[in-house]
Amino acid sequence: MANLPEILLQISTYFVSAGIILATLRLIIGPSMADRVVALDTFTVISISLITLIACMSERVIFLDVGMVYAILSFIGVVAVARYLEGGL
Amino acid sequence: MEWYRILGSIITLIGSIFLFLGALGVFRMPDLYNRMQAGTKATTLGTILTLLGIGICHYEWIGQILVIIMFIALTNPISSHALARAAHFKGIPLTKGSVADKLKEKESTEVEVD
Amino acid sequence: MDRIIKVIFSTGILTLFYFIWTGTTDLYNILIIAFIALVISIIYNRSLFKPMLSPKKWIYSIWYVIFLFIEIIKANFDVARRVVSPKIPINPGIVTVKTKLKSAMGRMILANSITLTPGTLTVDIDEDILYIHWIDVTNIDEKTATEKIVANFEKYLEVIFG
Amino acid sequence: MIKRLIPLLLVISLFFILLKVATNVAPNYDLTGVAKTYAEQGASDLGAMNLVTAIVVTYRGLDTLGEVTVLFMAGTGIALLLRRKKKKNDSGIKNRAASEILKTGSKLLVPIITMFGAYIFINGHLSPGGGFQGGAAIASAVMLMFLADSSFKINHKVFVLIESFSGIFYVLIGVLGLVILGADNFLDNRILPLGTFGTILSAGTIPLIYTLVGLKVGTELASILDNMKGELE
Repeated sequence: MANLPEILLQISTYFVSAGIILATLRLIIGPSMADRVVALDTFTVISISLITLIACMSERVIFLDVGMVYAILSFIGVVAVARYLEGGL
Repeated sequence: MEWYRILGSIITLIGSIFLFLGALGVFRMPDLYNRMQAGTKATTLGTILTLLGIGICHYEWIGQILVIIMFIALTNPISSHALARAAHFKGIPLTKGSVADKLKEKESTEVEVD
Repeated sequence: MDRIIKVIFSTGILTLFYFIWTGTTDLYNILIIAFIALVISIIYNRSLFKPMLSPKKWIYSIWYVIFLFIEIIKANFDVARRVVSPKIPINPGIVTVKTKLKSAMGRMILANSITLTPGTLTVDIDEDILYIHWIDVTNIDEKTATEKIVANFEKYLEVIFG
Repeated sequence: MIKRLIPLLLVISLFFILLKVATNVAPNYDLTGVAKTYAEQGASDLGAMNLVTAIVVTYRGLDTLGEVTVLFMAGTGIALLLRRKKKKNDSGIKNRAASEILKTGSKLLVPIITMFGAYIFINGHLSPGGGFQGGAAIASAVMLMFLADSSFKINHKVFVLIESFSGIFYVLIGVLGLVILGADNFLDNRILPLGTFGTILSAGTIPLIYTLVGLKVGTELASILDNMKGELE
Protein backbone atom coordinates (compact mmCIF):
# COMPACT_ATOMS: atom_id res chain seq x y z
CA MET A 1 0.00 0.00 0.00
CA ALA A 2 2.89 2.30 0.57
CA ASN A 3 3.51 2.96 -3.10
CA LEU A 4 -0.14 3.32 -4.10
CA PRO A 5 0.37 6.91 -5.33
CA GLU A 6 3.18 5.77 -7.61
CA ILE A 7 1.01 3.04 -9.10
CA LEU A 8 -1.87 5.45 -9.67
CA LEU A 9 0.44 7.97 -11.34
CA GLN A 10 1.80 5.19 -13.52
CA ILE A 11 -1.73 4.28 -14.63
CA SER A 12 -2.43 7.95 -15.38
CA THR A 13 0.66 8.01 -17.58
CA TYR A 14 -0.75 5.10 -19.58
CA PHE A 15 -4.08 6.89 -20.05
CA VAL A 16 -2.36 10.09 -21.13
CA SER A 17 -0.13 8.19 -23.56
CA ALA A 18 -3.16 6.44 -25.06
CA GLY A 19 -4.80 9.84 -25.50
CA ILE A 20 -1.72 11.13 -27.30
CA ILE A 21 -1.81 8.16 -29.65
CA LEU A 22 -5.49 8.71 -30.47
CA ALA A 23 -4.80 12.37 -31.18
CA THR A 24 -1.90 11.36 -33.44
CA LEU A 25 -4.17 9.00 -35.38
CA ARG A 26 -6.61 11.86 -35.98
CA LEU A 27 -3.62 13.99 -36.98
CA ILE A 28 -2.81 11.47 -39.69
CA ILE A 29 -6.28 10.66 -41.03
CA GLY A 30 -7.91 14.07 -40.52
CA PRO A 31 -9.37 14.91 -43.93
CA SER A 32 -8.80 18.66 -43.89
CA MET A 33 -6.05 20.91 -42.63
CA ALA A 34 -8.25 22.28 -39.84
CA ASP A 35 -8.95 18.77 -38.57
CA ARG A 36 -5.24 18.17 -38.29
CA VAL A 37 -4.77 21.39 -36.36
CA VAL A 38 -7.52 20.41 -33.93
CA ALA A 39 -5.74 17.10 -33.41
CA LEU A 40 -2.44 18.92 -32.93
CA ASP A 41 -4.02 21.24 -30.38
CA THR A 42 -5.35 18.28 -28.41
CA PHE A 43 -1.98 16.58 -28.73
CA THR A 44 -0.06 19.53 -27.28
CA VAL A 45 -2.49 20.12 -24.43
CA ILE A 46 -2.29 16.48 -23.45
CA SER A 47 1.49 16.63 -23.71
CA ILE A 48 1.57 19.37 -21.08
CA SER A 49 -0.03 16.93 -18.66
CA LEU A 50 2.50 14.29 -19.65
CA ILE A 51 5.36 16.72 -19.02
CA THR A 52 3.94 17.51 -15.59
CA LEU A 53 3.51 13.82 -14.80
CA ILE A 54 7.13 13.23 -15.75
CA ALA A 55 8.13 16.17 -13.56
CA CYS A 56 6.27 14.56 -10.68
CA MET A 57 7.73 11.11 -11.21
CA SER A 58 11.32 12.26 -11.65
CA GLU A 59 10.94 14.86 -8.87
CA ARG A 60 12.38 17.69 -10.94
CA VAL A 61 10.65 21.03 -10.72
CA ILE A 62 12.35 22.39 -13.83
CA PHE A 63 9.99 20.45 -16.09
CA LEU A 64 7.20 22.77 -14.98
CA ASP A 65 8.99 25.65 -16.69
CA VAL A 66 9.16 23.52 -19.80
CA GLY A 67 5.43 22.84 -19.51
CA MET A 68 4.62 26.55 -19.28
CA VAL A 69 6.75 27.39 -22.32
CA TYR A 70 5.08 24.54 -24.18
CA ALA A 71 1.65 25.91 -23.26
CA ILE A 72 2.59 29.35 -24.59
CA LEU A 73 4.02 27.97 -27.81
CA SER A 74 1.08 25.66 -28.46
CA PHE A 75 -1.40 28.50 -27.98
CA ILE A 76 0.47 30.85 -30.29
CA GLY A 77 1.04 28.08 -32.82
CA VAL A 78 -2.64 27.18 -33.06
CA VAL A 79 -3.71 30.82 -33.27
CA ALA A 80 -1.12 31.42 -36.00
CA VAL A 81 -2.40 28.50 -38.07
CA ALA A 82 -5.98 29.62 -37.56
CA ARG A 83 -5.22 33.17 -38.68
CA TYR A 84 -3.31 31.81 -41.65
CA LEU A 85 -6.25 29.59 -42.64
CA GLU A 86 -8.73 32.46 -42.62
CA GLY A 87 -6.30 34.71 -44.46
CA GLY A 88 -5.79 37.19 -41.68
CA LEU A 89 -2.02 37.38 -41.61
CA MET B 1 0.39 7.19 5.59
CA GLU B 2 0.69 10.19 3.33
CA TRP B 3 -2.99 10.68 2.69
CA TYR B 4 -2.51 13.83 0.61
CA ARG B 5 -0.38 11.93 -1.89
CA ILE B 6 -3.11 9.35 -2.36
CA LEU B 7 -5.73 12.08 -2.78
CA GLY B 8 -3.54 13.88 -5.31
CA SER B 9 -2.83 10.79 -7.34
CA ILE B 10 -6.52 9.86 -7.45
CA ILE B 11 -7.35 13.34 -8.77
CA THR B 12 -4.58 12.96 -11.33
CA LEU B 13 -5.99 9.62 -12.42
CA ILE B 14 -9.46 11.11 -12.92
CA GLY B 15 -7.92 13.96 -14.92
CA SER B 16 -6.01 11.58 -17.13
CA ILE B 17 -9.18 9.60 -17.84
CA PHE B 18 -10.83 12.83 -19.00
CA LEU B 19 -7.82 13.58 -21.20
CA PHE B 20 -8.17 10.13 -22.74
CA LEU B 21 -11.90 10.67 -23.32
CA GLY B 22 -11.17 14.02 -24.95
CA ALA B 23 -8.74 12.41 -27.34
CA LEU B 24 -11.27 9.65 -28.00
CA GLY B 25 -13.83 12.34 -28.83
CA VAL B 26 -11.42 14.01 -31.22
CA PHE B 27 -10.92 10.64 -32.84
CA ARG B 28 -14.57 9.54 -33.05
CA MET B 29 -16.72 12.63 -33.65
CA PRO B 30 -18.07 13.09 -37.17
CA ASP B 31 -17.11 16.67 -38.03
CA LEU B 32 -14.65 19.35 -37.05
CA TYR B 33 -16.89 21.38 -34.76
CA ASN B 34 -18.05 18.40 -32.76
CA ARG B 35 -14.45 17.23 -32.45
CA MET B 36 -13.52 20.62 -31.17
CA GLN B 37 -16.29 20.47 -28.58
CA ALA B 38 -14.97 17.20 -27.21
CA GLY B 39 -11.36 18.26 -27.52
CA THR B 40 -11.64 21.61 -25.77
CA LYS B 41 -13.87 20.72 -22.85
CA ALA B 42 -12.37 17.40 -21.94
CA THR B 43 -8.75 18.44 -22.32
CA THR B 44 -9.28 21.61 -20.29
CA LEU B 45 -10.82 19.83 -17.32
CA GLY B 46 -8.41 16.91 -17.74
CA THR B 47 -5.38 19.20 -17.65
CA ILE B 48 -6.77 21.15 -14.68
CA LEU B 49 -7.38 17.98 -12.67
CA THR B 50 -4.11 16.32 -13.64
CA LEU B 51 -2.06 19.35 -12.71
CA LEU B 52 -4.06 19.95 -9.54
CA GLY B 53 -3.48 16.39 -8.43
CA ILE B 54 0.25 16.73 -8.95
CA GLY B 55 0.10 20.06 -7.12
CA ILE B 56 -1.44 18.27 -4.15
CA CYS B 57 1.18 15.50 -4.28
CA HIS B 58 4.02 18.04 -4.39
CA TYR B 59 2.49 20.86 -2.44
CA GLU B 60 5.69 22.96 -2.76
CA TRP B 61 5.00 23.29 -6.50
CA ILE B 62 1.44 24.57 -6.12
CA GLY B 63 2.26 28.16 -7.20
CA GLN B 64 3.66 27.16 -10.55
CA ILE B 65 0.90 24.61 -11.08
CA LEU B 66 -1.75 27.27 -10.43
CA VAL B 67 -0.20 29.63 -12.96
CA ILE B 68 -0.13 26.91 -15.62
CA ILE B 69 -3.77 26.00 -14.83
CA MET B 70 -4.82 29.65 -15.16
CA PHE B 71 -2.99 29.97 -18.45
CA ILE B 72 -4.49 26.79 -19.90
CA ALA B 73 -8.01 27.66 -18.75
CA LEU B 74 -7.70 31.06 -20.42
CA THR B 75 -5.94 30.12 -23.67
CA ASN B 76 -7.57 26.81 -24.57
CA PRO B 77 -11.04 28.24 -25.33
CA ILE B 78 -9.54 31.21 -27.15
CA SER B 79 -7.44 29.08 -29.47
CA SER B 80 -10.30 26.71 -30.28
CA HIS B 81 -12.60 29.68 -30.92
CA ALA B 82 -10.04 31.15 -33.33
CA LEU B 83 -9.71 27.81 -35.08
CA ALA B 84 -13.47 27.22 -35.35
CA ARG B 85 -13.96 30.71 -36.76
CA ALA B 86 -11.23 30.19 -39.35
CA ALA B 87 -12.56 26.77 -40.32
CA HIS B 88 -16.09 28.08 -40.79
CA PHE B 89 -14.85 30.99 -42.85
CA LYS B 90 -12.85 28.56 -44.95
CA GLY B 91 -16.07 26.70 -45.70
CA ILE B 92 -15.60 23.45 -43.85
CA PRO B 93 -19.14 22.07 -43.66
CA LEU B 94 -21.09 20.89 -40.66
CA THR B 95 -21.88 17.22 -40.50
CA LYS B 96 -24.96 15.78 -42.20
CA GLY B 97 -28.07 16.20 -40.12
CA SER B 98 -27.07 19.54 -38.68
CA VAL B 99 -30.09 21.59 -37.76
CA ALA B 100 -29.15 25.17 -38.49
CA ASP B 101 -26.25 27.31 -39.63
CA LYS B 102 -26.99 30.93 -38.91
CA LEU B 103 -23.38 32.00 -39.29
CA LYS B 104 -23.39 31.44 -43.02
CA GLU B 105 -25.80 34.30 -43.62
CA LYS B 106 -23.59 36.64 -41.68
CA GLU B 107 -20.38 35.62 -43.42
CA SER B 108 -21.86 36.04 -46.90
CA THR B 109 -22.62 39.65 -46.11
CA GLU B 110 -19.43 40.29 -44.19
CA VAL B 111 -17.50 43.33 -45.37
CA GLU B 112 -13.84 42.43 -45.33
CA VAL B 113 -11.74 45.00 -43.62
CA ASP B 114 -8.03 45.51 -43.64
CA MET C 1 -4.35 60.13 -13.96
CA ASP C 2 -6.44 57.29 -15.22
CA ARG C 3 -3.42 55.98 -17.06
CA ILE C 4 -1.19 56.14 -13.98
CA ILE C 5 -3.65 54.09 -11.94
CA LYS C 6 -3.83 51.56 -14.76
CA VAL C 7 -0.01 51.27 -14.96
CA ILE C 8 0.33 50.83 -11.21
CA PHE C 9 -2.38 48.21 -11.12
CA SER C 10 -0.88 46.35 -14.06
CA THR C 11 2.54 46.40 -12.37
CA GLY C 12 1.00 44.97 -9.23
CA ILE C 13 -0.73 42.16 -11.11
CA LEU C 14 2.42 41.20 -13.01
CA THR C 15 4.51 41.22 -9.82
CA LEU C 16 1.90 39.08 -8.10
CA PHE C 17 1.98 36.68 -11.02
CA TYR C 18 5.76 36.38 -10.69
CA PHE C 19 5.48 35.95 -6.95
CA ILE C 20 3.00 33.10 -7.32
CA TRP C 21 5.18 31.48 -9.95
CA THR C 22 8.45 31.52 -8.00
CA GLY C 23 7.22 31.77 -4.42
CA THR C 24 10.33 33.81 -3.64
CA THR C 25 10.79 35.72 -0.39
CA ASP C 26 13.92 37.56 -1.48
CA LEU C 27 13.35 41.31 -1.33
CA TYR C 28 15.86 42.17 -4.08
CA ASN C 29 14.19 39.68 -6.38
CA ILE C 30 10.78 41.27 -5.89
CA LEU C 31 12.16 44.79 -6.36
CA ILE C 32 13.91 43.88 -9.60
CA ILE C 33 10.79 42.18 -10.89
CA ALA C 34 8.58 45.09 -9.86
CA PHE C 35 10.84 47.36 -11.87
CA ILE C 36 10.61 45.10 -14.93
CA ALA C 37 6.83 44.85 -14.51
CA LEU C 38 6.68 48.65 -14.41
CA VAL C 39 8.66 48.89 -17.65
CA ILE C 40 6.39 46.32 -19.34
CA SER C 41 3.26 48.12 -18.15
CA ILE C 42 4.52 51.45 -19.43
CA ILE C 43 5.58 50.08 -22.81
CA TYR C 44 2.47 48.00 -23.35
CA ASN C 45 -0.24 50.61 -23.07
CA ARG C 46 -3.18 48.47 -24.17
CA SER C 47 -3.21 46.37 -21.04
CA LEU C 48 -6.67 45.52 -19.79
CA PHE C 49 -5.90 45.13 -16.12
CA LYS C 50 -8.28 47.42 -14.34
CA PRO C 51 -8.66 47.95 -10.63
CA MET C 52 -11.68 46.18 -9.22
CA LEU C 53 -12.41 47.83 -5.94
CA SER C 54 -15.92 47.03 -4.80
CA PRO C 55 -16.03 43.93 -2.57
CA LYS C 56 -19.33 42.88 -4.15
CA LYS C 57 -17.49 42.25 -7.42
CA TRP C 58 -14.90 40.13 -5.67
CA ILE C 59 -17.53 37.98 -4.01
CA TYR C 60 -19.34 37.55 -7.30
CA SER C 61 -16.06 36.63 -9.02
CA ILE C 62 -15.41 33.86 -6.52
CA TRP C 63 -18.97 32.57 -6.88
CA TYR C 64 -18.58 32.73 -10.63
CA VAL C 65 -15.42 30.61 -10.58
CA ILE C 66 -17.11 27.96 -8.44
CA PHE C 67 -20.22 28.00 -10.64
CA LEU C 68 -18.08 27.72 -13.76
CA PHE C 69 -16.12 24.80 -12.35
CA ILE C 70 -19.33 22.89 -11.61
CA GLU C 71 -20.56 23.64 -15.12
CA ILE C 72 -17.26 22.40 -16.60
CA ILE C 73 -17.56 19.12 -14.70
CA LYS C 74 -21.13 18.73 -15.97
CA ALA C 75 -19.88 19.47 -19.48
CA ASN C 76 -17.30 16.75 -19.22
CA PHE C 77 -19.74 14.07 -18.12
CA ASP C 78 -21.92 15.17 -21.01
CA VAL C 79 -19.03 14.84 -23.46
CA ALA C 80 -17.98 11.51 -21.96
CA ARG C 81 -21.50 10.16 -22.35
CA ARG C 82 -21.64 11.17 -25.99
CA VAL C 83 -18.17 9.91 -26.81
CA VAL C 84 -18.49 6.51 -25.23
CA SER C 85 -21.94 5.58 -26.53
CA PRO C 86 -21.59 3.48 -29.70
CA LYS C 87 -23.97 5.55 -31.85
CA ILE C 88 -22.86 9.09 -31.11
CA PRO C 89 -26.04 10.99 -30.12
CA ILE C 90 -25.71 14.48 -31.56
CA ASN C 91 -28.02 17.00 -33.15
CA PRO C 92 -25.70 19.88 -33.97
CA GLY C 93 -26.19 23.29 -35.46
CA ILE C 94 -25.07 26.90 -35.22
CA VAL C 95 -27.45 29.28 -33.44
CA THR C 96 -27.27 32.95 -32.46
CA VAL C 97 -27.61 34.42 -29.01
CA LYS C 98 -27.61 38.01 -27.81
CA THR C 99 -25.59 39.30 -24.88
CA LYS C 100 -26.24 42.35 -22.75
CA LEU C 101 -22.61 42.78 -21.73
CA LYS C 102 -20.83 45.91 -22.89
CA SER C 103 -17.19 45.54 -21.83
CA ALA C 104 -14.73 43.66 -24.04
CA MET C 105 -13.33 41.73 -21.12
CA GLY C 106 -16.78 40.60 -20.03
CA ARG C 107 -17.60 39.38 -23.51
CA MET C 108 -14.36 37.44 -23.72
CA ILE C 109 -14.98 35.73 -20.39
CA LEU C 110 -18.56 34.98 -21.49
CA ALA C 111 -17.39 33.45 -24.77
CA ASN C 112 -14.76 31.36 -22.99
CA SER C 113 -17.29 30.18 -20.43
CA ILE C 114 -19.70 29.19 -23.19
CA THR C 115 -16.93 27.22 -24.88
CA LEU C 116 -16.17 25.35 -21.68
CA THR C 117 -19.73 24.45 -20.70
CA PRO C 118 -22.02 21.63 -21.85
CA GLY C 119 -22.43 21.22 -25.56
CA THR C 120 -21.69 24.73 -26.73
CA LEU C 121 -18.77 26.32 -28.59
CA THR C 122 -18.41 29.98 -29.54
CA VAL C 123 -17.65 30.14 -33.25
CA ASP C 124 -17.90 33.85 -33.96
CA ILE C 125 -18.79 37.12 -32.32
CA ASP C 126 -20.21 40.26 -33.85
CA GLU C 127 -20.79 43.12 -31.43
CA ASP C 128 -23.50 41.73 -29.16
CA ILE C 129 -24.42 38.63 -31.18
CA LEU C 130 -22.60 35.40 -30.50
CA TYR C 131 -22.67 32.53 -33.00
CA ILE C 132 -22.66 29.29 -31.10
CA HIS C 133 -22.19 25.74 -32.26
CA TRP C 134 -24.62 23.71 -30.17
CA ILE C 135 -24.14 19.98 -30.05
CA ASP C 136 -27.77 19.25 -29.17
CA VAL C 137 -30.01 21.94 -30.63
CA THR C 138 -33.40 22.00 -28.98
CA ASN C 139 -34.64 25.30 -30.35
CA ILE C 140 -33.16 27.55 -33.01
CA ASP C 141 -35.06 30.61 -31.82
CA GLU C 142 -32.72 33.35 -30.62
CA LYS C 143 -34.63 34.21 -27.45
CA THR C 144 -34.92 30.65 -26.21
CA ALA C 145 -31.28 29.92 -27.00
CA THR C 146 -30.20 33.04 -25.13
CA GLU C 147 -32.28 31.98 -22.16
CA LYS C 148 -30.73 28.52 -22.18
CA ILE C 149 -27.08 29.32 -22.90
CA VAL C 150 -26.02 32.73 -21.65
CA ALA C 151 -28.54 33.82 -19.03
CA ASN C 152 -26.86 31.86 -16.23
CA PHE C 153 -23.49 33.46 -16.83
CA GLU C 154 -24.76 36.95 -17.44
CA LYS C 155 -26.27 37.10 -13.97
CA TYR C 156 -22.76 37.07 -12.53
CA LEU C 157 -20.83 38.80 -15.31
CA GLU C 158 -23.15 41.82 -15.38
CA VAL C 159 -22.22 42.54 -11.79
CA ILE C 160 -18.50 41.81 -12.19
CA PHE C 161 -17.92 43.81 -15.36
CA GLY C 162 -20.90 46.10 -15.13
CA MET D 1 -0.70 1.89 -49.57
CA ILE D 2 2.82 3.01 -48.74
CA LYS D 3 1.47 6.44 -47.99
CA ARG D 4 -0.67 4.89 -45.26
CA LEU D 5 2.05 2.56 -44.04
CA ILE D 6 4.62 5.18 -43.13
CA PRO D 7 2.35 7.13 -40.74
CA LEU D 8 1.31 3.83 -39.19
CA LEU D 9 4.95 2.97 -38.56
CA LEU D 10 5.42 6.42 -37.08
CA VAL D 11 2.53 5.88 -34.70
CA ILE D 12 3.89 2.51 -33.65
CA SER D 13 7.33 3.95 -32.98
CA LEU D 14 5.72 6.82 -31.07
CA PHE D 15 3.91 4.23 -28.99
CA PHE D 16 7.17 2.54 -28.07
CA ILE D 17 8.84 5.85 -27.22
CA LEU D 18 5.93 6.78 -24.98
CA LEU D 19 6.01 3.34 -23.39
CA LYS D 20 9.68 3.83 -22.57
CA VAL D 21 8.96 7.24 -21.11
CA ALA D 22 6.05 5.91 -19.11
CA THR D 23 7.85 2.88 -17.70
CA ASN D 24 11.24 4.17 -16.68
CA VAL D 25 11.89 7.77 -15.89
CA ALA D 26 15.27 7.86 -14.18
CA PRO D 27 17.88 10.61 -14.26
CA ASN D 28 21.37 9.86 -15.56
CA TYR D 29 23.97 10.26 -12.86
CA ASP D 30 27.26 9.33 -14.53
CA LEU D 31 29.50 12.05 -15.92
CA THR D 32 32.83 11.81 -17.70
CA GLY D 33 35.64 14.02 -18.96
CA VAL D 34 35.22 17.75 -19.21
CA ALA D 35 31.61 17.52 -18.03
CA LYS D 36 32.88 16.16 -14.73
CA THR D 37 35.26 19.11 -14.27
CA TYR D 38 32.53 21.61 -15.08
CA ALA D 39 30.08 19.88 -12.78
CA GLU D 40 32.50 19.69 -9.89
CA GLN D 41 34.06 23.12 -10.09
CA GLY D 42 31.45 25.24 -11.85
CA ALA D 43 29.22 25.93 -8.89
CA SER D 44 31.99 26.96 -6.51
CA ASP D 45 33.94 28.86 -9.18
CA LEU D 46 31.14 30.90 -10.68
CA GLY D 47 28.34 30.80 -8.13
CA ALA D 48 25.64 29.90 -10.62
CA MET D 49 23.01 27.38 -9.66
CA ASN D 50 22.23 26.46 -13.26
CA LEU D 51 25.46 25.01 -14.54
CA VAL D 52 24.48 25.14 -18.20
CA THR D 53 24.18 28.89 -17.92
CA ALA D 54 27.58 29.13 -16.27
CA ILE D 55 29.13 27.16 -19.10
CA VAL D 56 27.31 29.09 -21.83
CA VAL D 57 28.10 32.54 -20.48
CA THR D 58 31.56 32.15 -18.94
CA TYR D 59 33.49 29.07 -19.99
CA ARG D 60 32.04 29.36 -23.47
CA GLY D 61 31.15 33.05 -23.36
CA LEU D 62 32.92 33.88 -26.59
CA ASP D 63 30.79 31.31 -28.43
CA THR D 64 27.64 32.93 -27.10
CA LEU D 65 28.83 36.29 -28.40
CA GLY D 66 29.35 34.58 -31.75
CA GLU D 67 25.87 33.09 -31.66
CA VAL D 68 24.27 36.43 -30.96
CA THR D 69 26.22 37.85 -33.87
CA VAL D 70 25.06 35.02 -36.13
CA LEU D 71 21.47 35.75 -35.18
CA PHE D 72 22.03 39.42 -35.91
CA MET D 73 23.46 38.53 -39.32
CA ALA D 74 20.50 36.26 -40.01
CA GLY D 75 18.12 39.05 -39.10
CA THR D 76 19.95 41.51 -41.31
CA GLY D 77 20.01 39.01 -44.16
CA ILE D 78 16.28 38.40 -43.90
CA ALA D 79 15.62 42.12 -43.84
CA LEU D 80 17.85 42.54 -46.91
CA LEU D 81 16.15 39.74 -48.84
CA LEU D 82 12.58 40.55 -47.92
CA ARG D 83 12.66 44.34 -47.94
CA ARG D 84 11.62 44.76 -51.49
CA LYS D 85 9.39 47.39 -52.86
CA LYS D 86 5.96 47.00 -51.32
CA LYS D 87 3.80 45.39 -53.94
CA LYS D 88 0.46 46.98 -54.59
CA ASN D 89 -2.28 44.87 -53.16
CA ASP D 90 -4.25 44.48 -56.38
CA SER D 91 -5.28 40.85 -56.10
CA GLY D 92 -8.45 41.86 -54.29
CA ILE D 93 -7.60 39.73 -51.26
CA LYS D 94 -7.90 41.65 -48.06
CA ASN D 95 -7.00 40.65 -44.58
CA ARG D 96 -9.76 39.36 -42.40
CA ALA D 97 -9.77 41.09 -39.03
CA ALA D 98 -9.25 38.98 -35.94
CA SER D 99 -12.25 38.32 -33.77
CA GLU D 100 -12.98 40.48 -30.78
CA ILE D 101 -12.30 37.63 -28.39
CA LEU D 102 -8.80 37.06 -29.73
CA LYS D 103 -8.05 40.78 -29.54
CA THR D 104 -9.20 41.02 -25.93
CA GLY D 105 -7.41 37.81 -25.03
CA SER D 106 -4.17 38.98 -26.55
CA LYS D 107 -4.35 42.25 -24.63
CA LEU D 108 -4.58 40.19 -21.49
CA LEU D 109 -1.95 37.63 -22.40
CA VAL D 110 0.80 39.73 -23.97
CA PRO D 111 1.98 41.31 -20.68
CA ILE D 112 1.91 37.91 -18.97
CA ILE D 113 3.95 36.22 -21.70
CA THR D 114 6.42 39.13 -21.73
CA MET D 115 6.72 38.81 -17.97
CA PHE D 116 7.40 35.12 -18.33
CA GLY D 117 10.12 35.86 -20.88
CA ALA D 118 11.65 38.32 -18.41
CA TYR D 119 11.47 35.65 -15.71
CA ILE D 120 13.30 33.21 -17.97
CA PHE D 121 16.26 35.47 -18.57
CA ILE D 122 16.42 37.07 -15.14
CA ASN D 123 16.53 33.65 -13.49
CA GLY D 124 18.86 32.21 -16.12
CA HIS D 125 21.47 31.35 -13.50
CA LEU D 126 18.96 29.66 -11.16
CA SER D 127 16.53 27.78 -13.38
CA PRO D 128 16.55 26.37 -16.89
CA GLY D 129 16.53 28.94 -19.60
CA GLY D 130 18.49 32.06 -20.25
CA GLY D 131 18.87 34.85 -22.71
CA PHE D 132 18.00 33.02 -25.89
CA GLN D 133 14.95 31.30 -24.49
CA GLY D 134 13.68 34.45 -22.79
CA GLY D 135 14.21 36.41 -25.97
CA ALA D 136 12.21 33.84 -27.89
CA ALA D 137 9.36 34.09 -25.37
CA ILE D 138 9.32 37.88 -25.73
CA ALA D 139 9.31 37.54 -29.52
CA SER D 140 6.34 35.18 -29.24
CA ALA D 141 4.49 37.88 -27.30
CA VAL D 142 5.20 40.25 -30.18
CA MET D 143 3.94 37.60 -32.57
CA LEU D 144 0.69 37.36 -30.62
CA MET D 145 0.28 41.10 -31.12
CA PHE D 146 0.76 40.62 -34.86
CA LEU D 147 -1.80 37.83 -34.90
CA ALA D 148 -4.43 39.76 -33.00
CA ASP D 149 -4.10 43.02 -34.87
CA SER D 150 -3.19 42.87 -38.55
CA SER D 151 -2.40 46.58 -38.68
CA PHE D 152 0.06 46.41 -35.79
CA LYS D 153 3.53 47.83 -36.54
CA ILE D 154 6.60 47.70 -34.37
CA ASN D 155 8.60 50.80 -33.67
CA HIS D 156 11.78 50.17 -35.62
CA LYS D 157 13.85 53.00 -34.17
CA VAL D 158 13.36 51.84 -30.59
CA PHE D 159 14.05 48.24 -31.53
CA VAL D 160 17.29 49.06 -33.33
CA LEU D 161 18.34 51.21 -30.38
CA ILE D 162 17.72 48.46 -27.83
CA GLU D 163 19.44 45.88 -29.99
CA SER D 164 22.58 47.93 -30.60
CA PHE D 165 22.94 49.06 -27.01
CA SER D 166 22.54 45.58 -25.58
CA GLY D 167 25.18 44.30 -28.00
CA ILE D 168 27.60 47.08 -27.10
CA PHE D 169 27.12 46.56 -23.37
CA TYR D 170 27.65 42.84 -23.75
CA VAL D 171 31.07 43.41 -25.35
CA LEU D 172 31.87 46.12 -22.78
CA ILE D 173 31.24 43.71 -19.91
CA GLY D 174 33.54 41.24 -21.63
CA VAL D 175 36.28 43.84 -22.00
CA LEU D 176 35.84 44.91 -18.37
CA GLY D 177 36.90 41.39 -17.43
CA LEU D 178 40.13 41.92 -19.37
CA VAL D 179 40.75 45.28 -17.71
CA ILE D 180 39.97 44.33 -14.11
CA LEU D 181 41.11 40.73 -13.84
CA GLY D 182 43.93 40.71 -16.41
CA ALA D 183 44.53 38.84 -19.64
CA ASP D 184 42.55 35.76 -20.72
CA ASN D 185 39.65 36.78 -18.58
CA PHE D 186 37.34 37.93 -21.37
CA LEU D 187 33.74 37.71 -20.20
CA ASP D 188 34.72 36.57 -16.71
CA ASN D 189 31.70 36.87 -14.45
CA ARG D 190 33.71 37.61 -11.31
CA ILE D 191 34.06 41.35 -11.90
CA LEU D 192 30.96 41.65 -9.73
CA PRO D 193 30.73 39.90 -6.35
CA LEU D 194 29.40 36.37 -6.58
CA GLY D 195 26.80 36.92 -3.86
CA THR D 196 24.86 34.27 -1.99
CA PHE D 197 24.51 31.03 -3.88
CA GLY D 198 20.96 30.54 -5.11
CA THR D 199 19.66 34.11 -4.85
CA ILE D 200 18.90 36.42 -7.73
CA LEU D 201 21.87 38.72 -7.14
CA SER D 202 24.48 36.00 -7.46
CA ALA D 203 26.83 34.57 -10.05
CA GLY D 204 28.48 37.92 -10.82
CA THR D 205 27.59 39.29 -14.22
CA ILE D 206 25.62 36.31 -15.48
CA PRO D 207 22.15 37.82 -14.84
CA LEU D 208 23.28 41.09 -16.39
CA ILE D 209 24.66 39.42 -19.50
CA TYR D 210 21.56 37.29 -19.85
CA THR D 211 19.31 40.32 -19.63
CA LEU D 212 21.28 41.91 -22.44
CA VAL D 213 21.25 38.73 -24.53
CA GLY D 214 17.52 38.37 -23.89
CA LEU D 215 16.77 41.91 -25.04
CA LYS D 216 18.96 41.49 -28.09
CA VAL D 217 17.50 38.15 -29.13
CA GLY D 218 13.95 39.33 -28.45
CA THR D 219 14.28 42.45 -30.56
CA GLU D 220 16.10 40.60 -33.34
CA LEU D 221 13.46 37.86 -33.59
CA ALA D 222 10.67 40.46 -33.46
CA SER D 223 12.31 42.34 -36.35
CA ILE D 224 12.54 39.10 -38.34
CA LEU D 225 8.82 38.50 -37.72
CA ASP D 226 8.05 42.03 -38.81
CA ASN D 227 10.01 41.59 -42.02
CA MET D 228 8.26 38.34 -42.82
CA LYS D 229 4.89 39.91 -42.19
CA GLY D 230 5.82 42.79 -44.48
CA GLU D 231 6.52 40.24 -47.17
CA LEU D 232 3.15 38.53 -46.71
CA GLU D 233 1.16 41.69 -47.23
